[in-house]
Amino acid sequence: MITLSSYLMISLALFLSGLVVMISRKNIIAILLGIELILNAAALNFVAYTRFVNDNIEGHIMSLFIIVIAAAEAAVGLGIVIRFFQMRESIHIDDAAQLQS
Amino acid sequence: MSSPNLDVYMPIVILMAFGVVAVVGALLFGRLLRPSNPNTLKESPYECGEEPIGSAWSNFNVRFYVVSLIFIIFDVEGALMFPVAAVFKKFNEIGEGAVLLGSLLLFILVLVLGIIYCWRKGDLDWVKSFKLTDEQIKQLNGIEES
Amino acid sequence: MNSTIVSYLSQFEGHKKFISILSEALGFDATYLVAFLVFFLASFIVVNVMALVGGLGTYAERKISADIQMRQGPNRVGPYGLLQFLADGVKMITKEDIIPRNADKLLFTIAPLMALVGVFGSLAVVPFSSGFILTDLNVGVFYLIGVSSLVGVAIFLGGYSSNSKWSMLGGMRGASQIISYEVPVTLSILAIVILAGGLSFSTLVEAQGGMPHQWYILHNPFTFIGFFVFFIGALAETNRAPFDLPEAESELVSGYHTEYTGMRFGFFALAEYIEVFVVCGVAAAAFLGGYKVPFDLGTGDLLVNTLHLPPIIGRNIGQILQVGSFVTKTLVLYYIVIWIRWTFPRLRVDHLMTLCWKYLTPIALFNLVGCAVWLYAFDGQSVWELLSHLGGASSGGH
Amino acid sequence: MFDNILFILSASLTVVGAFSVVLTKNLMHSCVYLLAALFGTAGLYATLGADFLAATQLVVYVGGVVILMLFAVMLTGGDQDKENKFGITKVPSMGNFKTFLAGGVSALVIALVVLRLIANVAKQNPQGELPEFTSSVVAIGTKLVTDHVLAFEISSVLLLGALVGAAVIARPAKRGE
Repeated sequence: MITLSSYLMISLALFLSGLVVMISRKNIIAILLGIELILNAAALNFVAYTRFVNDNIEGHIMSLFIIVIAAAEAAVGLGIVIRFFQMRESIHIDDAAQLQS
Repeated sequence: MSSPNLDVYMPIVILMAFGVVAVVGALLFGRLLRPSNPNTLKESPYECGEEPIGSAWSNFNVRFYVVSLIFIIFDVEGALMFPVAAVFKKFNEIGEGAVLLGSLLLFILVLVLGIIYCWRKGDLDWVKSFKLTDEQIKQLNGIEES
Repeated sequence: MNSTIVSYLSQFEGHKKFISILSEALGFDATYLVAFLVFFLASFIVVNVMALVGGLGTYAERKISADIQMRQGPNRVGPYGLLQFLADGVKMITKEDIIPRNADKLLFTIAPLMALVGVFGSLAVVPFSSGFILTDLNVGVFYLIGVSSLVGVAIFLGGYSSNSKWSMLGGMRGASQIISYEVPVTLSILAIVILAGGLSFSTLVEAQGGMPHQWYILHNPFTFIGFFVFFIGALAETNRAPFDLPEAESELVSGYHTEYTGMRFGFFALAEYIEVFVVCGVAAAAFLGGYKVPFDLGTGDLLVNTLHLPPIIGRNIGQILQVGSFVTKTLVLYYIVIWIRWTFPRLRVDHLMTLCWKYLTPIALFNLVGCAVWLYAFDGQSVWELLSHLGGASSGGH
Repeated sequence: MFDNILFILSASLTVVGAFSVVLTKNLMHSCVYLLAALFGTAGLYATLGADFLAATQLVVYVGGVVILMLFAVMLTGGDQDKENKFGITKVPSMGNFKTFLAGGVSALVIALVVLRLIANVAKQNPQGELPEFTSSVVAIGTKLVTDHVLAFEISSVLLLGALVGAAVIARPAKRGE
């Protein structure tokens, strides 16, 4: 039986995986992967609530904009990573402690 | 909660399963037929007979990234424009086409601004062209003469 | 809302009778089981026909190239060398399976799988006829764009995992080329979607007619240019010459599949040939009228009325005509693709990017705006309809 | 019947992919597992009747974001020499026992809290009759140009900002700089 809670559990699993990835990794790109997982968990929740609780399409629109923002975030974030690598030859999160190069 | 409308995804799942079965099946079936006597030389990466130096997983030029960056922005804009494009005809039939055309054109205009910026700044050039100074041209000519 | 091959079959009496008989025999409602069986059978047929098309594609490629270069081509195995692809298959399956020493074993294994899964997934929405379409998704075109981008990831991973410099270069080039050319392709399809008013393939095709002047390619000047933009972009997306830089044998040995042997290489090649068929099919469906047959023969009404056939036979004959029409258009495009390969020299990589970003993408954007304005200004009428309004009966000459 | 199968397939793909992203030590592999998780999420959207979102997920993530990630790994992951000029390893660790402990503990705490909430949700909302699936494309398109037209236009400005910003940041340094 598929209910709302089953979708929420999957969303929770996605969120927790993203959280653990973000906390435990020291690689900036891996941290961005974790952010993608967390954003997906949020979008999945919106769609699940749209289906099971109130049947209007607003949740889909919210998820659509979450996807848009996730893509923009990934583009800018990876741009910063690449720039940082060009300057410091490192993608270690602890090296990114200074605001100036 | 049987919902027959989900059946439309059944062929997709079946076809993807066929893809997996084809690859796995052919590799397993082939294991019975094909020879297997690997040696060091055979397993080395092909480099025209030379001994490979270093790993191939090295740094690449950043222009690959810039291309994929522009692509993903266009991709997302396409994803936003598809539903609007799908309802354009319906809106036009009820006489509200002007509003939709205006918002669509505004959307595309902003998109075009981005690509014009990248064009002017040279991000769309695969090989960056640059102008030589007179001194450099002289140096180049000197090299050719000597 | 979504029509599938099952919903087409379920309008016949025999299908209902079969379900009821099976339900009685098995003791439960067999609708699901029959739907699954029909889908399984249809998918099986499609996959096998596509594998045949892929195999015959290699044969056609060699034969046409031989024809263009005034050679014989394969002519030893079977009549006219027709069974050459079977010989190739047997050869590939008995070849030794070599994985390079420093390769990434996991990714090396799943890269061909990903390519084949992506291509097979895109087969589900190809509209062979109004009845024989495996599933007519509401988001058909968009789904096809998405699922076929798996091939780009597969090519990149194939290049990366081999840990060979040639493969790596080929993979990087392939991925950046595929994603670049996806932009003009998507924009060209978007223009058609604006005119047709829907994303499913049946909407796209039903908005056109059987005769050439009812096709979207001749609908207005923008779609005429849009077809060529789409076709060039599709050539590049499937890594066909003159855009076969990822596997340019004169500079990159064999590109992203340099280290692949035997069946693993075979799957990459099969995926490429099937993808060519799929993009040709999409071009035929979106621009060339798809499965539409002239004089509305496809619905079977004309046959039923003139020859007094029973409607069920007339409709099925119509379906066969529709499949014939679609396959003919697709194969003509397939021939043109091969013809182009053996006619044009390969592009240089910077020319490739210039062509995509500085020519095709602006043209496609212009087409998109043009189609939107055309739909608004002329209520979606084609050039011919406008001319017939203007010139009355004299438009027949155009 | 089939919706259960589709749900189980996509859910297992999603969960296995997400957990593999956590467990693997190889950055390239974790990108591929992320691809699996996102693919499964697309399947979950399909089971929820959000066909357009499922296709968008495929187009944007599978074709876009994952390729971008793979490219970024290739642009930064050179292991020709393991150490850079500052004496630190170029390819940093994918976490050690200490960081995984911290992550695991915080995940456990959050999981307990959220499970408590989900239990409430399951109690309070008894499953009613679900609405039929309808095509979401037309509805989304209509909403995008009527109620949410501002968000639609602003998102294009956001994407313009992202394009210009990322291009400026990532542009290769000029010669002599």
